[in-house]
Amino acid sequence: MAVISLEQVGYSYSGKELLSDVSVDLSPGSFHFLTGPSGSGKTTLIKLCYGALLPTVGRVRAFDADLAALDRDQTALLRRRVGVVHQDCRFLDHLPLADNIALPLIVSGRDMGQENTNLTDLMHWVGLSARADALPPELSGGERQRAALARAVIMSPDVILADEPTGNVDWDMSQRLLKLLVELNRMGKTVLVASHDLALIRAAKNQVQARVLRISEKRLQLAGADL
Amino acid sequence: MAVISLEQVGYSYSGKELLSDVSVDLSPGSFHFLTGPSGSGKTTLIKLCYGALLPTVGRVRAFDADLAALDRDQTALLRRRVGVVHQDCRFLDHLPLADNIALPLIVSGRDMGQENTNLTDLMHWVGLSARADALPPELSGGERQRAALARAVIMSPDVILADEPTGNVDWDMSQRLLKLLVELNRMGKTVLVASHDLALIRAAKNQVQARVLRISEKRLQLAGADL
Amino acid sequence: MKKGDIRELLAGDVQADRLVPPSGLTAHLTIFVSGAMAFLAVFALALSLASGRLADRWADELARSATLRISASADQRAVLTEAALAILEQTPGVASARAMTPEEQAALLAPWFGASLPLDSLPVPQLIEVVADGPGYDAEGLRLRLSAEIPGAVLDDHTRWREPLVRAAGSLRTLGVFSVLLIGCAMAAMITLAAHAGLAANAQVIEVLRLVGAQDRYIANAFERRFTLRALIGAAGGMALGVFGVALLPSAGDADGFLTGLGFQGAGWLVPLLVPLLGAGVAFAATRAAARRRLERLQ
Amino acid sequence: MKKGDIRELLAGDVQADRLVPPSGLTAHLTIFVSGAMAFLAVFALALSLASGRLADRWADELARSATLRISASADQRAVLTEAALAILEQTPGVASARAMTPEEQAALLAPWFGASLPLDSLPVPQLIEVVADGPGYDAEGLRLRLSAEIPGAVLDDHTRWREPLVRAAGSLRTLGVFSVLLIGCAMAAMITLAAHAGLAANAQVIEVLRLVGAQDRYIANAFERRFTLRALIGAAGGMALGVFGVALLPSAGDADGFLTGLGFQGAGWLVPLLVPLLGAGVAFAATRAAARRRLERLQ
Ligand SMILES: Nc1ncnc2c1ncn2[C@@H]1O[C@H](COP(=O)(O)OP(=O)(O)OP(=O)(O)O)[C@@H](O)[C@H]1O
Ligand SMILES: Nc1ncnc2c1ncn2[C@@H]1O[C@H](COP(=O)(O)OP(=O)(O)OP(=O)(O)O)[C@@H](O)[C@H]1O
Ligand SMILES: [Mg+2]
Ligand SMILES: [Mg+2]
Repeated sequence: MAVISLEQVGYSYSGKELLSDVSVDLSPGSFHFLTGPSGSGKTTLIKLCYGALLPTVGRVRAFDADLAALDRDQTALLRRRVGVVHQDCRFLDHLPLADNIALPLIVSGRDMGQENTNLTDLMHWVGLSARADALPPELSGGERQRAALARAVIMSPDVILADEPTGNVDWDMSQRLLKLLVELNRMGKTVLVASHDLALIRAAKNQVQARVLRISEKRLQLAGADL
Repeated sequence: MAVISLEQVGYSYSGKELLSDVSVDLSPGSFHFLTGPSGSGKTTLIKLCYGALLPTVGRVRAFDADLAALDRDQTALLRRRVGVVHQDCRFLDHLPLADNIALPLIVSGRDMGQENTNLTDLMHWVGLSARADALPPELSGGERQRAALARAVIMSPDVILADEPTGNVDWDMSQRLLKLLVELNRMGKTVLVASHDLALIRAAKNQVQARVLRISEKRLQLAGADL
Repeated sequence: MKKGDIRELLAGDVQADRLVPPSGLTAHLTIFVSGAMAFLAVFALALSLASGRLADRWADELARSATLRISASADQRAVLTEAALAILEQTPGVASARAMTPEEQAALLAPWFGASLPLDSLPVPQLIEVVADGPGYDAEGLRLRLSAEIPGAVLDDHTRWREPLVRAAGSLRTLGVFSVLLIGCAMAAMITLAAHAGLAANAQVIEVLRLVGAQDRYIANAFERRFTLRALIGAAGGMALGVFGVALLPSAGDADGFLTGLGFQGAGWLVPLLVPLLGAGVAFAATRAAARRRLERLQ
Repeated sequence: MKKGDIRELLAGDVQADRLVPPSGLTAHLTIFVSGAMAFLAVFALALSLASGRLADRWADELARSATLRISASADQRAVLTEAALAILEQTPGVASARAMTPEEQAALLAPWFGASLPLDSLPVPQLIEVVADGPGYDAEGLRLRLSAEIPGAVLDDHTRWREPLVRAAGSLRTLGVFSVLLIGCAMAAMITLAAHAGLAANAQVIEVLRLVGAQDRYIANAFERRFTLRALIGAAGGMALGVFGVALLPSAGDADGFLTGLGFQGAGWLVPLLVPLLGAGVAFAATRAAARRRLERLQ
């Protein structure tokens, strides 16, 4: 059974068709890359996967539930099982970074005392230990992106959807972030990473068995051996 | 005479020193890359160059004027001669993309009729002709970045400071954007590009004589032959 | 508002409370708007209550007293007075009727003739004070009957000079009620708008919370608590200032009997307590509605 | 506000106008707040003007009339009356003094004795109506002089029963002025806060404009124009509604002479025009101050 599956999905923004007849299964423990030119619909596809957008055609299933059939509270609960790195990382600007990263724990009512070591380790891994008390507007572009990744994985979700998680960081850091994702994948998490960075994708293929999906002309294709 | 020059500049955010003893001259018509790990101060250095931040130590001169000595109106006028691509590209969310790109023309009171072909050409070059009427929140990450670059160069400024202008676009598009910058440099504009993308920098070195500056441990160094 | 809602609202949640930005201009706006409108509302209430009292008193004092004048020769006077009193006692709507003593009549006439007037030697008519009860009596019917049975009796119910005063008091009362309603509505509308503006300013907070898996109720509650509290604090402050201000107003003095002071009286001092409750209730409802509306825009 | 500012404000700039988001909640807030407060302000003004008129009239009618009563035998009466009139004419502060005709006196006494009173046959004192002018006369001094020269003369200046009415009218007037001030201040404060909230909501617009090289004046002007216009529109609408409402209020009728209607009178109808001007002025100043403050935070 696939964790997330798109069945003949189509999506149009106000009448303009962007995706058409997209079908893909993310099976448990799989690692996917999603690539395609700027504006081809990578972010849109990821939003379809966690119910931020509902398909105009076809059906999206997550954990065996039709996303279009979930009520609002069920959608909220679903999001606790799916960690998302948004391309335009947004934070609560009045809370320090550590609280922002722990946000999914807070809203799901988890006991912060127990999760504390987890949080510390994670912030150390993404290189933000020194910035724990900074407010989000005081962060550099790359720091924000790393914080977004940390927030996405803090709940140890079943699925991780990362939209351009390394667009603003240097090569060394991007390798470090990739390693985190690979590690999580080894622990059984399903991972989907949207990226236009072919070098990153090539590097990843050495570490993990990853499939590369490419959006081109509204369709989703499996990328060939060139990657 | 340098267009922009930093003389023994130091910068601290609320007491924490980030840059120290940085001296660099951007001579007219030169092309510089600025690189360094995430959080090293690239964005900060660029903000110092156009007066968004004033140095805590040392002096920044632009067009022979000490930035710290300019009054607010003079700073505003200076900004019309310096095109800046901000890392977190911000727009007026209620105006269509074309107006956002033309914004520097509007606020400087230029006649829009005359500049219209210029605008059309530029939007075509960055691949946004089809999105001219879209509002900024409806754009993809890469589209926003391209729009930011277009807005920075629409006034044909003497200096172009671009902070990670290609972080969210694919390789082909980044080559295209680079070509635009190289073209402008050939026309005599001074260009400084902050980027962590070493592949881009290597590609650029084939097209233009560029110096690569690297921030490491608060200092600015000229990068060696490895680039 | 169901009972569970209130409990939930009061229970609070320290964690959730931190998720809403602590302050900012729109927060001050909510507090200030609630405060200012509560302050005005207290004054309008005071005006309304005072004009109500005034109208009651004027209507009472003026409508209830009439004078019956019996002009007759000295020998007939006592008989006719008795007869008139008998008739008045039978008239429905007359609470009491009393012949004035010579001293009272002398006092009434003193401004005209001086205190030393030899009343006995004058053909002064006998005056009878008639006090009506609640609904009053039928003045025309009474006049007819009196003119038939008691020659020289004239009933003066002061209608002519009472009327404008009663009308004025009535319009004062209308004005008071009207201004309370007006200020109440303006208060509700402004608190609603301030709450909406506050939520609009926090659009990003709501979006982020929804994206990380917070449920609608959780998000809405955090804002409801915050905004209800702000409105309550603002309105309570404004109310307190208003009551203080009303207490400081010069009082026209009660003993004068004609105009009452503008303040509250007795249990009336408790009425302003309704103002912060109204403010908090409006803020709660407005925030809930606005939060739900905003949330529904997000998938 | 210098003259150049106003010209600049009115001149407008179609291009610059588009840079400020056309609407949104804070815009509605500004309009609504201005409107509601203008509406209340018009009522407060009406109340204030009416209570001012009322106080003037009461003070006038009551303070200016006094009665001099001369009790004397029929033969001395004419002489003493002449003497008293002569004294009164010399008294500073007395505008006029006039002996009442027998008919007038009979009318005054009619409620007591009926219309058919044979006044000539009675030892009715002569009454002299004394009308004071502006500052009034020295009642004590006058009394002393009269008692020395004219035996049996009693000056009744109605002080006792006039006082509570005058005090009440005074406190009504105080209340009116006070509520106008109160509502005016609340209006100014709320428009200020609404303008600040509106600018806070547009922080990103201001930042972007500054970054692309717009000068402070250009940015501030765009917002000033927009917010001043909003406040003007809102306040004008509220004012119009308020004037309409005041015109609809039941009038106590002027002929009664005792309480005046609540409406405006004559040129008074122009006073509400000040309200939108005040609102626009406050909005202009507040927006300018807030915009400058925000801009100064940006390098
Ligand atoms: N809300 C919206 N309304 C209308 N059009 C939209 C909206 N959001 C996105 N689009 C358009 O849909 C297209 C795909 O957007 P999307 O963000 O999915 O692209 P992407 O593949 O993620 O691009 P990038 O690599 O630049 O981030 C773009 O052309 C974008 O302008
Ligand atoms: N306003 C601020 N207050 C405090 N610290 C800040 C502020 N702005 C930036 N910093 C810190 O200064 C450091 C340098 O920031 P800067 O944005 O210049 O980095 P950068 O080199 O551009 O990084 P990146 O490649 O991630 O964009 C970062 O650690 C950042 O957190
Ligand atoms: Mg995208
Ligand atoms: Mg940066």
